[in-house]
Amino acid sequence: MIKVLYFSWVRERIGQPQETLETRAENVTALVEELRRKDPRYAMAFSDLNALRVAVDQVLVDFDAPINGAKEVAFFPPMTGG
Amino acid sequence: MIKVLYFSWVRERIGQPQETLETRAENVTALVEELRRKDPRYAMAFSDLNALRVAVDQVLVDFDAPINGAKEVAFFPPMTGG
Amino acid sequence: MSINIFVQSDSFDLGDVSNKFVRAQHGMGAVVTFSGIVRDLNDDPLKFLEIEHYPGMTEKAIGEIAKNAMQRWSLGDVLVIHRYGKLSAGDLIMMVATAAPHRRDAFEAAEYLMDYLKSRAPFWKKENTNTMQGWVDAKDEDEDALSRW
Amino acid sequence: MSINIFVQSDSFDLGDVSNKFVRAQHGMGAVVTFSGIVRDLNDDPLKFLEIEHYPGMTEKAIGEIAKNAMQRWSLGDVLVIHRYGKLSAGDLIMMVATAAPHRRDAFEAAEYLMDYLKSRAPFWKKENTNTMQGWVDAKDEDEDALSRW
Repeated sequence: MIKVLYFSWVRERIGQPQETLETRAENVTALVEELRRKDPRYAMAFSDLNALRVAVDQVLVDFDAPINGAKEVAFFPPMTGG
Repeated sequence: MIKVLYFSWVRERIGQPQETLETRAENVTALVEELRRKDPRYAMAFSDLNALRVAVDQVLVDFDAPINGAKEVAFFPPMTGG
Repeated sequence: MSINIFVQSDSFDLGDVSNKFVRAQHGMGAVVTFSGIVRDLNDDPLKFLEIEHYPGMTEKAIGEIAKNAMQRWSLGDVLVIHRYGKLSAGDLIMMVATAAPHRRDAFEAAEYLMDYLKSRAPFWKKENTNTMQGWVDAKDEDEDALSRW
Repeated sequence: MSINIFVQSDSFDLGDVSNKFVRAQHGMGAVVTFSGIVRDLNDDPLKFLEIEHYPGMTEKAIGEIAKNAMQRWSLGDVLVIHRYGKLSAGDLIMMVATAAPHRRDAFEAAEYLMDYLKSRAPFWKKENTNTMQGWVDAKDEDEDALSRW
């Protein structure tokens, strides 16, 4: 079981801030593929990965990062702090 | 008549913060020559011009700057503000 | 040499924080503060700005950035306050403060913190006016600013 | 877009000044402050620091520096406070504050002001301890810092 979080317009497009999933995906890209197949809302949210960033266990990573054993994966657009 | 001001260790070496002089010097270097001849204290204060800065009418200038018509000339070491 | 990070919805008093920060330093000759203020929009006045963040990761990410600054420059304390929630034009969004024996370190560390907070701390801003609401896009120049370090 | 310069022997309240400065800005997204603090000496504790200045020229020189900063960057207000007279370790010597629509301008203008104040504003510092008194020498690195601009 893995917790998946969505922020900013990713959250709005998917329609929920987080969910818990059963997944056999070994890396972020595979998880994204699973999510895209779930529902058109997911397909739309993940249509352009260049517009997205991902964190595994609260650390910013690339989309080919492994997620085996990870507790949470978060998807969001580029950050705008400060 | 011109007002001559001294700051920091220049003031201490010369022994006064300012004085008013009658001078025919046309530039700072000529004024320094006149001052050097006044007294050993002046000769000591002006022994190394590289260690000194000069302002004519409150604007930082080079030692070859003219002083004709100037109201005040000030001598001091490099500034240490901030 | 301590790092203090506050991620909060409450407002804060820049003056009060600055004075306390300065008083806590020893042997430091320079303190730099940066404050970020909500700017109004030119044509379509801002009703409010909403700042979303990623609780847990935010503190962790800012902590990493501050630790890196501490390693890179000779510093006293480092402070970061960043708000989330609803803010109005003119409100303070965030501040950083850095102390150092010498001014160059305090300035560079503050700029470094700001550059990294801009595009590596998980905050997102949504502008709300009477006619629209929209997420603020990240700027290329903010991403480019990191290449300086 | 106003320039405010205070050359004074009285102390000032960094927090109070910072808050008023921020409140006076409109359309600015960034405020940077720099504060200079009297550092203690390592081996021979400082009894007091005495700051001498050149009344008249000081205000003029700082005014020129601030005007140049205004021309060079897109700024809101610029503030400079610089004290003279006797100060103790830990006292605030001076501060600058800059406001700008964007952070880079506020940072660069504040650094520029500090670099020029260091070696172009007519102040001189004399350290007094129990065993010695001596004028602080200007540093080559402060003169070199100007080449950046």
